[in-house]
Amino acid sequence: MITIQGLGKSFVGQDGTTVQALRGVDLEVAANEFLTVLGPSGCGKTTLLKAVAGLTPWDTGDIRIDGAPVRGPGPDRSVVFQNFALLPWATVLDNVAFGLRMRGVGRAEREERARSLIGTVGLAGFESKLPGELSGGMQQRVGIARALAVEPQVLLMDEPFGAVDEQTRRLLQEELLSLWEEHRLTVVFITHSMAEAVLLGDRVVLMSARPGRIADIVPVDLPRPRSGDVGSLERSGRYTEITAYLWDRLRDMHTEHRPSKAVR
Amino acid sequence: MITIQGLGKSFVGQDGTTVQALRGVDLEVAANEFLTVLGPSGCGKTTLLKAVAGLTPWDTGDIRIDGAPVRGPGPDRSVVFQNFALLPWATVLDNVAFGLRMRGVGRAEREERARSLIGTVGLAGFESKLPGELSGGMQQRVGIARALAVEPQVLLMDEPFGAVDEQTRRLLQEELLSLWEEHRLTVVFITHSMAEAVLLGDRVVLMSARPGRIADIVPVDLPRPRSGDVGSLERSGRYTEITAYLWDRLRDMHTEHRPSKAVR
Amino acid sequence: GPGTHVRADGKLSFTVALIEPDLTTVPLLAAVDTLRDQGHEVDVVELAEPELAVEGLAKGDYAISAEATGPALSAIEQDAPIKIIADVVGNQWALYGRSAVSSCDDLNGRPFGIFSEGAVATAIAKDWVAGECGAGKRPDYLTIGGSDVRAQALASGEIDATPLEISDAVALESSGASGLTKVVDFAETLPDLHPQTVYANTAFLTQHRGVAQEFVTALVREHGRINADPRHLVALVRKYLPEEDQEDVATTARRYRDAKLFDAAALTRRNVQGTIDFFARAGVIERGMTTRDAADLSFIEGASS
Amino acid sequence: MTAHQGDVVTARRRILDANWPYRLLTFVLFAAAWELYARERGGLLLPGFAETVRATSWLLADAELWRALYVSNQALVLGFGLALVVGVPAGIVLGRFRLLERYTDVYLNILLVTPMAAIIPLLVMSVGVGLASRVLLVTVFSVVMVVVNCRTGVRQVDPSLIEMARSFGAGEGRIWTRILLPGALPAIMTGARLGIGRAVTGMVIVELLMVSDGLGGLILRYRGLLQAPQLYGTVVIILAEALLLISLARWGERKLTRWARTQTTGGAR
Amino acid sequence: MKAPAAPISLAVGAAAWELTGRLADASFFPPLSTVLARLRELAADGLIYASLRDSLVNLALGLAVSLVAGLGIGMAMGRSRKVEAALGVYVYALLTAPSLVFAPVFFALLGAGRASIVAVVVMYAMFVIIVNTASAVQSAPAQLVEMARSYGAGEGQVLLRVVLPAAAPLILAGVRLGVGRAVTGMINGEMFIAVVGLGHVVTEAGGRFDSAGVLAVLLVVIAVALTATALVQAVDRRVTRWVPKTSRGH
Ligand SMILES: Nc1ncnc2c1ncn2[C@@H]1O[C@H](COP(=O)(O)OP(=O)(O)OP(=O)(O)O)[C@@H](O)[C@H]1O
Ligand SMILES: Nc1ncnc2c1ncn2[C@@H]1O[C@H](COP(=O)(O)OP(=O)(O)OP(=O)(O)O)[C@@H](O)[C@H]1O
Ligand SMILES: [Mg+2]
Ligand SMILES: [Mg+2]
Repeated sequence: MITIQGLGKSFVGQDGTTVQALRGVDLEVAANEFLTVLGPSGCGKTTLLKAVAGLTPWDTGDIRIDGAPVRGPGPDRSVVFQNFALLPWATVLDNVAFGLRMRGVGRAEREERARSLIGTVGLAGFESKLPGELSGGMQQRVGIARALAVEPQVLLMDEPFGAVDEQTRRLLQEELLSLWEEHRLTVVFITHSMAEAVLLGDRVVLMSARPGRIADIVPVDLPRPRSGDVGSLERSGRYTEITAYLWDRLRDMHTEHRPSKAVR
Repeated sequence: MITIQGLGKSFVGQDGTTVQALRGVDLEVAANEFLTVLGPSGCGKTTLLKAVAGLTPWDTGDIRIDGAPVRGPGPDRSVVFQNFALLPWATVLDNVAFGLRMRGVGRAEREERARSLIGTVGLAGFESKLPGELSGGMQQRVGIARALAVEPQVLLMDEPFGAVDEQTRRLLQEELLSLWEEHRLTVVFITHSMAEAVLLGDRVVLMSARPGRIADIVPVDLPRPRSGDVGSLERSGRYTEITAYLWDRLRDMHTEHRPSKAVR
Repeated sequence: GPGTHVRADGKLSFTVALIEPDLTTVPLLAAVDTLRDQGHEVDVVELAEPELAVEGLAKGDYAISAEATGPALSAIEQDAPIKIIADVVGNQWALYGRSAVSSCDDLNGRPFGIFSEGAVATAIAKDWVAGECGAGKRPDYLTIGGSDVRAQALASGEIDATPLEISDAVALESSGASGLTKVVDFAETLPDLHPQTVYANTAFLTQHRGVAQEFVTALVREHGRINADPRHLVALVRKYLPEEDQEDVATTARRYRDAKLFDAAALTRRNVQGTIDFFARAGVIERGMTTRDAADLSFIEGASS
Repeated sequence: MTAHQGDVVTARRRILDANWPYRLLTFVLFAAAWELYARERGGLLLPGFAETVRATSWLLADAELWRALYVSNQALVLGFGLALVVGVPAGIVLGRFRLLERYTDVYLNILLVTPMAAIIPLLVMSVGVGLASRVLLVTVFSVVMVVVNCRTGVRQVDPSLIEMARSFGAGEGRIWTRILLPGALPAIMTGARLGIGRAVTGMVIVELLMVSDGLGGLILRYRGLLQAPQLYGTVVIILAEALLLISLARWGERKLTRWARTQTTGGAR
Repeated sequence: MKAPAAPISLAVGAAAWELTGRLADASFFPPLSTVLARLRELAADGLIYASLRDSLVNLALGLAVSLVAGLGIGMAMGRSRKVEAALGVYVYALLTAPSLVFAPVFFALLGAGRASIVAVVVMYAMFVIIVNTASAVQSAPAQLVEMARSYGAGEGQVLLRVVLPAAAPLILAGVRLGVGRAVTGMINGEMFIAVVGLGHVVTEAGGRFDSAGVLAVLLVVIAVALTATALVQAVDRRVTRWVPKTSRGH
């Protein structure tokens, strides 16, 4: 279980101005929960995720995992980065095995585990390709396989499908859901897409900007498992209701940024 | 009216292999039509658009606008580029005025027109900012204003909202629709998003890959004007029907690229 | 010094530093070979600048060197353990000009090629201008490195006059440049000036007097042979500088002999002092240095006795 | 922790975060090592640090130094100006036309590796000993850096900007002035910065080897007179000039290419 | 396959040289055929081979020192702001300094032997390698470093597994420049301190107004430099195969 209390963090920019990226964030993520996070650009989603990953220090507050305070990266968590963060010079196999190598797993064992995960994400046969030779969706799956290879309890995903076209994205969502259902991980999943947040999450955290804080937490009471046919779920009444509610909330939050009405 | 007949084009890659980007494409776009184009990555959408813009030569076939063959860029067409293509060293004002400057419009006049269009896309007050100081959505609006400033009859848009988050994208869609309704342009609009293709277009052109050709053309008989409330339109039954049909068509086209079923 | 040591067989091992060997240096190489024939191990290094040789001498890395006298005097003035022991070649400088030039006044406001401040050719030329030119008349100095490059510049008409060494003058004549005259021969106007000398590390001189004496004696003997028959110089050049143009060498050798420039023993108390005074006048060193500070002429005496 | 202690801690932190303490530290170490070595083992050509500092300040008060600076910098300014005038268009042409670039690449490489000092005699023989050959040598030394960087800069210009300009009817001339030149400006400025360094080298070397005037002439003179402190005083002044020019170029670069910083995050730190 | 550009343009250049050389008929610009004839003569004397061997040893030693020191210092400067602050000014000063003026210092410190010439080679080659390595290391993608840290990588592992491979293309570009500069340094060291090796041959030829001789040796030097650069380029191609075509600029 992840417990975040009173988390605050500000950045001092190049020009000397201070940006309050997070203020007073309180959040609990239950074990095996699938939590999705939604919010306007620049509201602090990535900052929050990196704090939990132990990759960035924060100013105030406290993050604990199963009661133990977070002081840095740990073997219990792994991150899927928004921009893939694949090593462009390493093959798919070496990229997937990277985390294991850093943890000192021997060559034979790490290659075996990496191969099996490459199969799991449907990339068998691509082991010796370089990232530059893969399409965006395939690259993303390499990133996911790398994160899963170290068998984390907590999977932290930062807009993992942001760069993928809509058709491929749908396939990946279904795959992720079945992986999660099988392994019962705890997942924190950041997204820009409302539909995605609702389709995947047990709860949707809505964040608002400047300073970044939690505006709302919306439970999603759609039936599980959802991996079978996401398309038909999307046409259900309850889905439409939740989406409409979220849309209104977001539209309110957005109003101030809206262009002048001169257009119409 | 744009008439495309038997258009074919192939690229010779660095490694000497030939990629057939387009083959035998026939298409008519009526005056004042809003045509959207949907298709998997790499199917030749951009190639098609650039051919119409007169920016890329083709191998076979013929493109005419109101009967006159296309030989190069012309003042009747303007392009909104997928990646914005803003001059990073020029201010918003200079960027919007760029097309007018290239056409020899005097300083006073082009600045006046640029200012008025900056107002139209809701960027008043940002005239002297540099592109790097704007968010993605704002940059895209600069690109749109630049394309509109030269008062084209044909607006060619290449995934103009691809890089923008979903909330902002919705606002931009509504603006584009009202601009189009007001000025009665001919629009060719490429997108990855099925929802967007249906919400905006009079017809949706479905392309398939390798070689790129037109797989289907789907008329969208949703009521106009749609600029008022895109959100409620999305909940209509007809919308859901069309989307479901497109989804099935695309899923069929995608099946061969699908990862192995080992996942489940 | 650190560069010199006595081998087990009692013979010496040391280094001689030379600067870009040319015609004037081959007698030194012949003298070195004489020492080698006696069983000494002599290294010859070629350096790019006389200052480097002087530095090496002062540190004791090199035992003997030979080139421009100026840097040696500067070093001696700064208490470097160096003494002049013999002559390399007499004052071979002459001022050459276009045929219209016959006196200093003809050069008023005309381009006059010199080397950098502190170089002996510059000092000689300026000394001459100060003494010969009428009041208020002055050539327009143009600094150009290297006697050879100045010769080229003179031939191509970029300068009207410049001091040249004999070998460059010969090369210039043989290359067919016409309309040039020798304006003044500095060997005649400054007979006491010895711009190129042999100098040595004083520790070497005191600890290995015999070897140093052998060297000077051999050098004097080589010079004597050249004066007896210039073809000896031609033979030496063929041996040590095989790439040189043989025809020019023969002409140059004759000129050197005719001007009696090769005489390692030509140094005397008087002309060493004259050389010192010249450099003091030119501002290269302060006044007040004497022959005793700068030179050890006992080797020359030893060679002629 | 008291407020006072806090002040001390932040003060210490600020000192550790600043750059100057490290600069000062190496400078002191460098000067001390120099002085000690010169005292222990110095020769005629290796002055002590203190002596050199004294000689430098003496030189700065000497009219002759300023005359030499003036003479040398004539060649520098003209030669480097010529390098820009020739190098920037050449770089743009090479960046724009791949075919031309492929055929000239080997010559740029040759220009980059040729030991220029060896061809100075040939240069002087063909152009003479006047200002012209000094200017030409400065140009030859620096132009490669300008061409190579300008070429790289043009290649890095986003091709979609060229396409965009064409879509608005821009011809080749407008593409050069409105797209390629401004787009390549940051790289051109980097090339100019490296070029200035090479130009200073060329300026001094031609004077050292051939036209013994200006700063090179001073070096030759002090070397000939074995006045090591003045010799290295002159070298210090030349280095200072090079650093000054480079920081000037850097300043200009920052002014002219302010926009470039809105595009990147500026690397790892 | 594209037409091999370098040989074609070299042939064109050679023809142009021959032609202008014959037309100009100036002693300072002999036609290529004369230069090649001179080169054959020098080679027949055995002068070129002996000198070349000498020079190449100087070059190899100097390059080895430059590579080890340049990569080490460059990496330290790239990873640590403190090291960069401490050394930056000196590195930039020496990068732009006319290295020849330090010839007397090397001579005073190291004498006229091989060490001095190797030092000049290092002086010419090392700083450009340092500067490129430092900026290459600095521009290694922060996100990859962060990714490695998220898997528990320490500073050493980050350097070895992420920073170095990422910086390799730019580092190699610096090495390429450095190799070219090293050849220049080799010749200059041999011309302006101890007159040995190829520098000796050039100096002698220059003193004799033997333009053909100077150019003949220069041809050899350029050939050495181009070969060395081509070697680095070959390594570069192997090491940076992963760099996507688009960013290599074709
Ligand atoms: N390294 C940094 N230096 C300065 N400011 C930063 C830094 N990283 C983030 N910020 C600022 O902190 C705020 C939150 O950034 P963060 O990346 O967490 O946003 P986000 O919600 O992930 O946005 P997006 O949806 O665009 O990814 C932003 O205003 C951003 O400008
Ligand atoms: N300049 C080029 N050189 C070689 N091949 C090219 C070039 N431009 C495009 N192609 C190829 O032509 C095909 C069609 O490309 P195009 O850019 O038109 O696709 P697209 O439908 O716009 O894709 P996306 O949705 O990813 O933008 C692709 O297979 C691509 O690899
Ligand atoms: Mg983010
Ligand atoms: Mg496209």
